[in-house]
Amino acid sequence: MLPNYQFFPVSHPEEGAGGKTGNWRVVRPEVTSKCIGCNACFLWCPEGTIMVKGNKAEVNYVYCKGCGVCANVCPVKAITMVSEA
Amino acid sequence: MSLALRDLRSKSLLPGTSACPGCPENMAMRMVGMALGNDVVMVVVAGCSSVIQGIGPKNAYGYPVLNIAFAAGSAAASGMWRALRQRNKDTTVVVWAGDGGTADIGFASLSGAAERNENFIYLCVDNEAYMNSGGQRSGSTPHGAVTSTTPEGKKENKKELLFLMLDHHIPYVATASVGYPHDLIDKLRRAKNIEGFRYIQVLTPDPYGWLFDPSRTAEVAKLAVQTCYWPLIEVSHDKVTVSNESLHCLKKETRRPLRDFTSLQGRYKRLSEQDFQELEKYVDYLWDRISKLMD
Amino acid sequence: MRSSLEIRFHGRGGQGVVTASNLLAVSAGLEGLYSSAFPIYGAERRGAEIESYCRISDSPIRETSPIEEPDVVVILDPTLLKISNPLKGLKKEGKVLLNWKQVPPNLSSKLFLVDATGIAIEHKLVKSGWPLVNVVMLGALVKVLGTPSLDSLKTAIDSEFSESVAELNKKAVEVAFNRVMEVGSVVA
Amino acid sequence: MRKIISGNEAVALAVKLARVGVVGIYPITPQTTIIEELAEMKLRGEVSADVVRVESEHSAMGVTLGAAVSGVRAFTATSSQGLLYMHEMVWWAAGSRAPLVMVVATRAVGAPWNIWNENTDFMSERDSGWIMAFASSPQEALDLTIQAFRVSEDPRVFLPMMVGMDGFVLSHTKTNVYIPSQEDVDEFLPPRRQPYVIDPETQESMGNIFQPFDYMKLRHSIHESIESSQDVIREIGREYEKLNPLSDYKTLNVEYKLEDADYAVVTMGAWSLDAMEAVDRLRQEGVNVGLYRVRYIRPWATDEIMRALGDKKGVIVFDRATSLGRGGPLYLEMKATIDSPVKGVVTGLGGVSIGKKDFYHVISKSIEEFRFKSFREVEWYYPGEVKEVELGTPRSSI
Repeated sequence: MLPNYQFFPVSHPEEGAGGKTGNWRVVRPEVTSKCIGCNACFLWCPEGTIMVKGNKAEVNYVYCKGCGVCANVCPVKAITMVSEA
Repeated sequence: MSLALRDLRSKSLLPGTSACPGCPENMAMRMVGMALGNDVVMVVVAGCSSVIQGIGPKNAYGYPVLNIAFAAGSAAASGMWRALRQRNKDTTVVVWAGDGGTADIGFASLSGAAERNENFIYLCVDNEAYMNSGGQRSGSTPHGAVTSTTPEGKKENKKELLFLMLDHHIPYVATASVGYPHDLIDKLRRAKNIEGFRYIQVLTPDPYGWLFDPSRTAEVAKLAVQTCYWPLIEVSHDKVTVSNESLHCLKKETRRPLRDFTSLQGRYKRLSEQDFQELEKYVDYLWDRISKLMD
Repeated sequence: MRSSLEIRFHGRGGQGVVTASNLLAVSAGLEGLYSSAFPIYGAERRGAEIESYCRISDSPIRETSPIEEPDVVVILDPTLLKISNPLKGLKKEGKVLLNWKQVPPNLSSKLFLVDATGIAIEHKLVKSGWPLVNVVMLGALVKVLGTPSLDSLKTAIDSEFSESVAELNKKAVEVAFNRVMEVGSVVA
Repeated sequence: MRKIISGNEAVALAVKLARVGVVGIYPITPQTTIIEELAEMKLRGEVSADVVRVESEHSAMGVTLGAAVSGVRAFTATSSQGLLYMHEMVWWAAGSRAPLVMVVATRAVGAPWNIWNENTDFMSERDSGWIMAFASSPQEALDLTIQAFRVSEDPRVFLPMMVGMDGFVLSHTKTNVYIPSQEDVDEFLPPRRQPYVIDPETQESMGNIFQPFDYMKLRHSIHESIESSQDVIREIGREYEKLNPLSDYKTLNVEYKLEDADYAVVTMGAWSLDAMEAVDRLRQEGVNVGLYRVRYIRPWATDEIMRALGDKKGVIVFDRATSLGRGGPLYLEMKATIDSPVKGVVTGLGGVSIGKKDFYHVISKSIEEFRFKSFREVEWYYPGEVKEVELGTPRSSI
């Protein structure tokens, strides 16, 4: 029974609150077969867009901003940054 | 101190945030989620994190957040945990603030809440300047760093929040770095089980303010620890512990050269030899005080 | 027609002038009367001149401003007569209750005297070297006013003080009630 | 139960009766005895509230807001510089749509230091999005504080509410106050309601960035809520009469001998009662004057005011507050509401005492001015000897 003029600036957890941030990317991380599934990329990814599934890292390109942290922290250099151009 | 992956699911941050690529604060936020689980509410003071959450009615943070004015974080959390306790909730209340909100404008309310030993975790994500408004100097900016308000390089030393908070006689004070997630996660988990005011300051190197390549965020965060610029230390009920990653800093001879840390960053581009020595003196002083704490 | 009383207290900071007017108001309230009490507000310090006010009425009190034309003036400290004019604005038929042993010169009014200081000392009502005359004066005042009753005053004292202090004060107000003397209109 | 208590004691009792959960307290004269009394009540075990002794007013509102959004009734009180220091959080509380209650014992604003009564501190928050009521007696301070929780927690409102009272004049005056029973207050105040709760169960967050359109929608919503609160306040006021049969809260504002009056006096707060004395006297002398007491600044009861004052030959508005350069805020509001001639009188600032004689003098003089259609829009009135002319702006002749 809330009157229709009521409006509260309440928000809820949802993916993409900052938009489809994959569009920000100019270089993309690509996981090669060297991946050992150690989870270093998962631990440090600032966006939560990289997950190890079945011993191999997978990137969520909808939101990955292409910062390259994953490639930098990978102990076996299994991630390469590839131009989106 | 190894953590299994199943322990590290994080619901604190959902992809598609408004953070800059390579954001260290997002790293820290995800680590908070890995450490504290789901029964958490947050107070976020003005700063990058006010923006990172994205645009309402969506929110990129997985925790319920009260966004609040710059200086009011500790006060709001003081009211919040009491309200939750009255409603018989065991929820962990976390204040999330930058170094400006901690060392400068929010310091009075932080100090007040600490003195009252309010029951919440205060997390300072320290990127050593007002990064959200374009990288202006804060009380937490180190000597020599160029910021948009100290184009000549800051002439004063970083405010020592670690020691200031220790002097509040609170049950838990710790420092951490996003370069060492396990260390941070362990500390957060220990803090969670302590009652009273808990203060954790996390170094979050900002690629855009410190001027380094964003892919190197974690690397710079590690170098800060390795060169002993940033200590990993914990004081829990007066018991002082220096993390393994920082033990080598206790002796001057075993420290990694500070240049390895500064040379990666554009903010030190104006660093004269004298400034550098000043910064080294600061590191010596820091570890002298920590050594004394351990006696 | 409303009937009402306006009483103005004069004393020094630290003498409990405000407590006196409050207690009088509470005593009147106990009898179903309307009353209000308030001091001249400020950052008064010990020894400084102080005024407080009490209005008592059989209908709701509307005035909130300080009393300029009192029916009764209560002076807790006779030395005030030398440094100011506590009688300013006193109504023509107004009464003065003074804490003193002797009749002061040049006091043109219907005057009542009570040696509250002596009574306070007799009853060991002394704090930091100062005799606590405020409550004692009220014993004399309710006699002068005719309302509220001495019993109501004692009940009010019970609500304000701890048991031991209340007992001393109740004895003292009874003594003051019996000892207060009308010395008649003294004309200069 | 009837007791002789001060305005501040009355407010503390209201907080107790409302079963408030968290109170953020910080001392400032003349509000301080409210929080001292609450701390005493806590010590005696009479209230279960968490009493948080914070380090500033900014934090007092921070604590209060934090508690309110996490699901309990919350209260704070302040005055003067304290309210100004809190200003940022006052706005934040309204934008957060947090139901909570604050009492402001009004006091002048520095510099220079002045601890005495003036309403400018309270009036300066009238754009902040709060519901704002102003008491004229310790009784009303108690009644309005209890009602404030109900108004603030009504889904048609969901806004913080501020109750003002004249510092010292009400806060420190002991007088007869009827105190409703705990049972009656419990029945009057329903369980806590609020628009959202910061709690892991709800997963709701408050206050991250919203787009310009949404931001404007929120401001509009607060505006509509304040407007709509008029009915809520009247409805709650009628219901409150069960708690205190002698009370009159059917309307937002209060009329006195206005119906047949040609001229009207407008006041707010404690001195309204002194002004009523003057009105009675003028009536006895055959002057056709009545009084209108503004109890609510927000909402602004436009319809009630137009009905009461719209046809008057002259309206004299007394302000114990200033909007410097424009006179008094109440005068400005009134002028924006009615077409009748309105004269503003600024007086009683910084503790200048104004009694029934002053009202009598200014009202009769002003009515003469209205009759000759030569009234000054804004007059600064000093009681006693001070000549206004001494403060007139010298006009340069060059």
